[in-house]
Amino acid sequence: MKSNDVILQTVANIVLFIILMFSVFLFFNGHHEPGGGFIGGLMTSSALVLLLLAYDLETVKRILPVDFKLVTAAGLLVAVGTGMGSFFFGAPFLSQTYDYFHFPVLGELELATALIFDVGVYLVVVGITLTIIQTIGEDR
Amino acid sequence: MEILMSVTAGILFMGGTYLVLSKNIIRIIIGTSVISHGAHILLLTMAGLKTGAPPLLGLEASSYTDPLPQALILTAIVISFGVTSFFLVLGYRAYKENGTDNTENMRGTDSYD
Amino acid sequence: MTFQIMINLLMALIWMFMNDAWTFASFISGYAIGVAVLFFLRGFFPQRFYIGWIYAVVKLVFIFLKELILSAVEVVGQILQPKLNIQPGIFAMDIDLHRNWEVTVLSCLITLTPGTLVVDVSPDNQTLYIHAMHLPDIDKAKEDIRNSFEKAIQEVSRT
Amino acid sequence: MIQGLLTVSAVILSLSILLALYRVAKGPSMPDRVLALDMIGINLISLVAVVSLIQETTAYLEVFLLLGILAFIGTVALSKFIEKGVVIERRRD
Amino acid sequence: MTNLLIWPILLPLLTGILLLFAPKQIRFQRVLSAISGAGLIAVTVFILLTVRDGGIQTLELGGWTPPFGIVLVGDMLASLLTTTTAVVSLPIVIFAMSTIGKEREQFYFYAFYQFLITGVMGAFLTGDIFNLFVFFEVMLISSYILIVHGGTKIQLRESFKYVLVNVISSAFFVVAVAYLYAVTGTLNMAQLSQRIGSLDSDAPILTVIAVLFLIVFGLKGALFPLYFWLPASYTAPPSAIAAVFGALLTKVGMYSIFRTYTIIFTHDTGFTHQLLAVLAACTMVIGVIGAVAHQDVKKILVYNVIVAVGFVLFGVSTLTETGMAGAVFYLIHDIVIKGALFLLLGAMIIAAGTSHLRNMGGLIKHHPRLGWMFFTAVMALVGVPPLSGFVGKLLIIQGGAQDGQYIIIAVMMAASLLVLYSMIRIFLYGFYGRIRLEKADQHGSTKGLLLPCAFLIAVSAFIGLGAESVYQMAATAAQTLHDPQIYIDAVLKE
Amino acid sequence: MFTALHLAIIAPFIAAVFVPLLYKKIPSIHTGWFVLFVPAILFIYFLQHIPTTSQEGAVTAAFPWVPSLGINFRAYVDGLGLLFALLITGIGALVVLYSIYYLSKKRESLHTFYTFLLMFMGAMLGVVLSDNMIVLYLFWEITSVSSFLLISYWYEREKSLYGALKSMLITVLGGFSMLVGFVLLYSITGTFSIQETIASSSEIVSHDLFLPAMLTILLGAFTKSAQFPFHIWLPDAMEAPTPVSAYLHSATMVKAGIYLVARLTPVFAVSGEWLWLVAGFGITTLFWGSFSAVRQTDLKGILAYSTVSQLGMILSMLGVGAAAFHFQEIDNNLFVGATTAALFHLFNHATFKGSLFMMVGIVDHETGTRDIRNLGGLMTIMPITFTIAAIGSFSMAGLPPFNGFLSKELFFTSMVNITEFQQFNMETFGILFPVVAWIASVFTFIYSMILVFKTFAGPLQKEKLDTKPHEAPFGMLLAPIVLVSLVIVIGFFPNVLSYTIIAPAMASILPSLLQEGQQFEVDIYFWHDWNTELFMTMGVVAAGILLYLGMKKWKGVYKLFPEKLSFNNLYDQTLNKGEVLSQKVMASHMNGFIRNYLVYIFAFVAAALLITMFYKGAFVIDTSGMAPITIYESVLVVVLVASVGVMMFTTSRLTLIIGLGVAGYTVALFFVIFRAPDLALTQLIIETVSVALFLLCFYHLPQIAKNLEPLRFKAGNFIISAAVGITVTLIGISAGSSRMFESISGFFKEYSYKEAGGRNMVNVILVDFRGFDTMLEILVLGIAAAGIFTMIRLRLAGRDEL
Amino acid sequence: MSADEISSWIIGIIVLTGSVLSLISAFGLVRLPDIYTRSHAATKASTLSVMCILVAAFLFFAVVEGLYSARILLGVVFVFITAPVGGHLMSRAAYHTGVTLWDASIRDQLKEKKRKQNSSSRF
Repeated sequence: MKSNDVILQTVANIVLFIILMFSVFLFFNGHHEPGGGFIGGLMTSSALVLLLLAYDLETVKRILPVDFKLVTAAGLLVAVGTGMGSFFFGAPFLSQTYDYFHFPVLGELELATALIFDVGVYLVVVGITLTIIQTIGEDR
Repeated sequence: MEILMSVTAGILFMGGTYLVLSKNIIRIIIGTSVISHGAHILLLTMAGLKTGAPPLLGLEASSYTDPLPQALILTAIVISFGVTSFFLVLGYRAYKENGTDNTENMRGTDSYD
Repeated sequence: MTFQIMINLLMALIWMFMNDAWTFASFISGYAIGVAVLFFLRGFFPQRFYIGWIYAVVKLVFIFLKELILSAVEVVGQILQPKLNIQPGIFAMDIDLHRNWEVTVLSCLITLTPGTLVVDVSPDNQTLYIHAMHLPDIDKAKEDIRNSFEKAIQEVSRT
Repeated sequence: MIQGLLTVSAVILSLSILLALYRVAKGPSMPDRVLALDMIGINLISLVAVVSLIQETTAYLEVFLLLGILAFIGTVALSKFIEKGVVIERRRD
Repeated sequence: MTNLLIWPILLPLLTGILLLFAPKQIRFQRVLSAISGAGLIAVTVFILLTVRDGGIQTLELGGWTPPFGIVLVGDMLASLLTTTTAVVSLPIVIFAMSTIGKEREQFYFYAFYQFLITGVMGAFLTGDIFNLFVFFEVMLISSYILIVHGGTKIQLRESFKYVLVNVISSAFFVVAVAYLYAVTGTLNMAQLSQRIGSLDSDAPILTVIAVLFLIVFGLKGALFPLYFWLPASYTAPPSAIAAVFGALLTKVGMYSIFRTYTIIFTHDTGFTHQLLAVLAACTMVIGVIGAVAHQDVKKILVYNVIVAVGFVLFGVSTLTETGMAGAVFYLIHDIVIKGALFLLLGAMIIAAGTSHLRNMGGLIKHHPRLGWMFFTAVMALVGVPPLSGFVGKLLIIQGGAQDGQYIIIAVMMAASLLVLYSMIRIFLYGFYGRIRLEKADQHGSTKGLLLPCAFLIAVSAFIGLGAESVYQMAATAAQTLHDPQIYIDAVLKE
Repeated sequence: MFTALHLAIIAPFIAAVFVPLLYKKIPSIHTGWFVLFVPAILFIYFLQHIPTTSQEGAVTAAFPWVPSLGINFRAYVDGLGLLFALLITGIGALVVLYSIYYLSKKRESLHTFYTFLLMFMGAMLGVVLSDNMIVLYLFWEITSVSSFLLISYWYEREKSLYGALKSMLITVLGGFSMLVGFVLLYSITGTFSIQETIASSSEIVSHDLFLPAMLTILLGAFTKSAQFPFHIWLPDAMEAPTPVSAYLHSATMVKAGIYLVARLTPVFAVSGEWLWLVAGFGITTLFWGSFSAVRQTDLKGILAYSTVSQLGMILSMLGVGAAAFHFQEIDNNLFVGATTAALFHLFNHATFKGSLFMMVGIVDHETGTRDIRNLGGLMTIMPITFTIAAIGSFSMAGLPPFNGFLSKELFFTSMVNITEFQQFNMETFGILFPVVAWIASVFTFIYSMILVFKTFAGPLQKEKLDTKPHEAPFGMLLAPIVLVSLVIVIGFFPNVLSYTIIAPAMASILPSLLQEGQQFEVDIYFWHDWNTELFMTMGVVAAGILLYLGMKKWKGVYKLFPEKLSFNNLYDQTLNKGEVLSQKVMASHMNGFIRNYLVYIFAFVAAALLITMFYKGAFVIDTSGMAPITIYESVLVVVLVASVGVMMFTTSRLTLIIGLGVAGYTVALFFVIFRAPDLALTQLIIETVSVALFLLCFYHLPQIAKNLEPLRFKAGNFIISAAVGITVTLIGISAGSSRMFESISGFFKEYSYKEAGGRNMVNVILVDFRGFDTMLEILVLGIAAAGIFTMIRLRLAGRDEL
Repeated sequence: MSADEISSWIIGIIVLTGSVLSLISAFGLVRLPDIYTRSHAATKASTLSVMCILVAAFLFFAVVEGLYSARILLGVVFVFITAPVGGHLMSRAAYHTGVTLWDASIRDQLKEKKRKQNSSSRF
């Protein structure tokens, strides 16, 4: 039976943004506070899962026309690529470095190559979660 | 506390094993999840419990808990998530294709002649 | 309304530029000045002044909180009664709200009110099916809903 | 002293989780269980909060919100499953 | 040069990732896989030579000194095995190109294959016990998928069991690591070796942990009472996949036992290694029993995989340098020859249209090259000199004799005889015997399938005839295993 | 150094490679003609070595193979080796010549035949000319393999395959055993070189491994040379083409065992066990072979058993000859004669048996049958063949003036002499040797007569023959004629051989008896007085003729040995029963039911660990340094346990998944309590996502069927799982109580921020210190996702997977 | 009594109140007769309880550590938004899958409506 999901959908719209912001926060916070690529990625996926729950596959695909398998692959490539970046400096694979940079407006910020690695992790996590869920969801 | 946690891990292993030994696909899959919970708890316990603050240097505590096992558990959790989800899908595909969720009917014949 | 907020933000930015101070504090002060300016010039805009809207929202939230506490107390009371003395049931209630968010907020409110819980919404968003903990004194609840909640929501959605 | 109060609270919260768990185990209907779960989720937030007060650490601040989010998603998923048998719909007609 | 050791892992990994991007471009998939396979051989051979000339190579990943970071250790054993893996993986992938089918190729087959190789390579190279677990998982998850790849009924049925057993064993792996960490407080193998070696007391709990590790790796390596999952799951997938499984997967388990039982758990060898020896003997016995019992060619071969596990682990259990060198040698040989045999059987099944011996016969008439290659491979498997199987077996026997394990030597020889019996039956009743199929009603063509097989057999012959150089390396490997201090010094650089 | 000698040994292999090529490129000429060159040239080559060896010298040349293991291809040509090498190449050449006429160019795939034959030839040369035991073993195995291939040459015949398998299994069994023996010897002496081993033979005797090494090596020799009870493969090997039988199964390969015994006599002969074993098995085989030969109806069968018997005879002589080692001088050393006899007969046997096989081949070829019941009266039709048969058979029977007579006499001499040996109980039981030898000789006489007279005398039974028999072509007769001429020539001039070949060979067998510059006295005389031996021979002839004539009356004796009790039957039954038994063993536990497998595995896990634990006394509890238990944690434990309990006993799948969720969340709470915020976060999300996944999949899965498992099943599961749980707990407690080292984690605390720039240590470990783990971990995830995608999308169901 | 002590007492009492509320609601969950009435208990009392405790936590960190954590407040808001939705979804699911009302219930207008639609459900 068709039921009216108006309440769910409305709330989901609001909550979605809270979750997404939270996930980005967790991601960037990861190096110093609990969080990081995994948790951030999983959180983002949860947000998208919520979207899927509140709406349906078609809608979500329309909103986000992304092949998540490619996201996964890209994430892997980013992670491995970060590792290989150290080749150019003659350092062992996966050597990370960090430094403090001064940015206008933003002020003193720490930038670490580990963050790029974490971006890879993030992408993979998002990619796989949604690949899995979409694939299963589409299976009839 | 370590002893209590060891017992808890043992109980998780027991429950997981019991589930895994049943004939039903779903119970088996869930059993493996329970077992991996047990393994994670055990790994945490083995590192020694409550020896300091959470491993965040920002807290500026005098002592911290051992961060290494936590990283290991994190890795293990994520891996077991991947494997479990794969296993789950495998389980249902096996059910669909073989038409049974009873492992006893999934023996497959082994002919010797 | 959005336009008003944008202008207000812009004014805060300008204030920061002028002060050459990129801090949260200067932003706040710039914003506050902007609010004041806008309040004086509110006649320029076709809609009502957005601070008023914010006030409505805040009021709604407070109603929310109040109802929540009351309802919790009531539920606790009912639970802790030695003998359950309730007569639950589901009743339908027509509403006068149309937009999705309005219906949602109302439903949430109702759910958090003493003794009521939205079970379903009709597909046309016109009727709420509400489960009541104690049906006999529901009329007062209905009145409450009509008078305070719907009104508060309409207040918010009024442009 | 506050430590004592907090510990008592933690115990109380744990007890309420146990009570909810009883409901989870007993049912009788699936929604009953899920409802109890939802409540466990909420109680978990409280419990984590109390624990972080006991430990006087800010390490778990993320956990509160996260638990809230997850409890919500979990509840939604479960209720959809119970109601429709499908968690994610393919296309809504 | 710093990063030399990462390449055997990185190359297949990168290839796999790139293959993920364009699953439908079969030509791209094939070409890239082949190039990467060839590159892998080059890299591993280079590492092998470097290790031979320059001693143990290490790579401290991320630049963190061991034991704090993860370290890759290319000692002789690891480099030998990586080289062999690379050498075997290329022909198998080429074999797969003409047998696996277009659909599978379009669904990431090559990518999964590359990831599997990544896992195997990493497991050989890593010097960190937890990293070993992670590599195991990489390898296992790829193997799960390869087993089920295609999703036929039997694949799904058997892979379910396979996955289940391995998931459980992975959980036990974590538990084992946990215990080990609790007792020793470290994960780095060299440091584990050092710490356990420095113990004055006999530390009974470590013995228990050692047994647990034996169980964990035994499950992966199909040791005696833990092999049940293997036969059915290795027969379920297509031949190319079965080949890579038969050639590599159990070997990783064996390798791990090798590693842990030589450089880590050396505190109570009287118990642990005797246990290993007994289990190895039982493994041989049960393997040949299975091989004799079956008439299905795949099953026969699969049980022979189990037998080989027994042989190698017996060599390890002797803890003599000779025995271990033999085990290393035999391990290498077995990787090559099992790969070859699985491929040959795959081609044979294609030619015969059945995998059951009762329905075969006289294949030699139209497939003489296939037949003789198979015969040669069987001879190599049995250990007929000068093919590759012989020297390893000889050394294992010698090691066993030095250790005084005469009964197990007898078991081993009996098992070898039955291996011969079981495999020669395939030759007699499949290739020889009444001709069932004339040229006209052949089921499939073996065109293009023989080249990879021939390559592997040539490798086997090379290992046998050039046994001196291989032995030298195996002996170096055994020396490192026999004296963990070499390993410790190389890794911890103290 | 790779020398001409090596080349000579390898030459057949090299030639073998080119045979298929020749066969393909030059189909008009019978491939055999090309092949013929190989043995012929080699024969001439080896003849050149006679001068060297007859001066007691030996030609050696070493070529390294695996020098670090002491495995070198050290070719060593001494008298013994040369004797065999000449046999191999000489008979080889004749056999190839014979085969050219025997095997049709049109019908047979000659390339495979000659490839195998050349392989065999090379291998055989390798066996007899290698000084290194391992290389010897190498060639030894190749002889087994090529024999297998030659027996199964007609691969469509069931019997060929049966015979091939049998010979392979038995000889390879022996080979393996021999290899073990070599290894044992090696562990005594530290060398694989036979000569070096011989040099250190005096130290070997007292070693513990001496006897095992001897036994295992003898097993190898006995199986190869078809000694009782391993002789059973030889009759079945007769399924091979006749040239093969003539070559491998009478003249050469079966003598590899003899060679080995002779070669190792200097090593082992000092021990009494050697004497008894070798002589005992030899004499038994002699009797049993000759006794069995009489009952055969197939000509080749007769020859097969006769070969068995003759091999036994040679072996017994070698065994007796070992007694010579107990006397330090050759003067008056009675037992040296036995060795002479052995070698002499070895050669003789090759000549007459080779010719007989070829004769049988001719008969078979021309009449289409080898069954003596169908044959007869060929004397007039095939006179040359008959002559060959007669000479060969009479020589075999030990009749003068053929060479067989001479060796038979020497044989009797040595058998009689052994009764005078005063050691190892020979004085008591030694009398058995001449007695058995005499009886066996009688049977030998009988079957020799059968061979000749049943085939060539009597009436011709045309109706039983498919073709009209006629004399064979000359080419086919050539080889046997050469052989029978040798039979006669050597019969008259035995000393042609004795000093050129036999004496040097004896020097190899009995080296310690010779002083510097000394030589063996190996004069063989036709006439040696009216002694015991001559009377024995006469007795043999008399008894033989009587028994041959009255055969019908006593043939019932054979019924006393029912087929069921034969070793043949034992072999068959072992294979069959073994197969059935192994199938039963497999079927008993490999039943495809995963639960059973898991029960075994878990039971083993629990048992192995618990037993180790208590056997080693590893259980310890040390509560010091442990965290105290607080009440809310206990409550959480209760929650966790409760959820596990619910999961264990519920039959609702949703309850199951909810239970899992509760357990997962509780675990997350533990992470909170035990100060692991990252873990808690991850565990929470993953648990939720997992639950969502489970729910997603449940759409596709049925409800759990109730009452599927009987109570007993459940109880069993419970016991096993409880055992596993207890094991995990106990080890956990012990491990937690025995922390022996400081954890390495101090480093991370110190350097996380300093070196890696992060304050969240766990995260820093994840992305930096152990970033590699993380990289792989996301790889696992990626693979899993791609796998799930593949599994759902790619369905080749219904396709027949091979 | 110092200000710190007083504030910590207050915080403690708020926490205790919250936990007691939660206990009561759990008790209600067990005691109340059907899913719908239980929903009342679950959604209301426990929402309040968690809000109490979170506010207490906010105060605690504000007082003790001087940390005004917006995340906690965000958590409060989040719970506040989602709790009623969860309750609603749950009871709806229950209703649509045919979980019956308590015997003592006196009216069911939705049922009348549903009968007209003549729907079917999976459970």
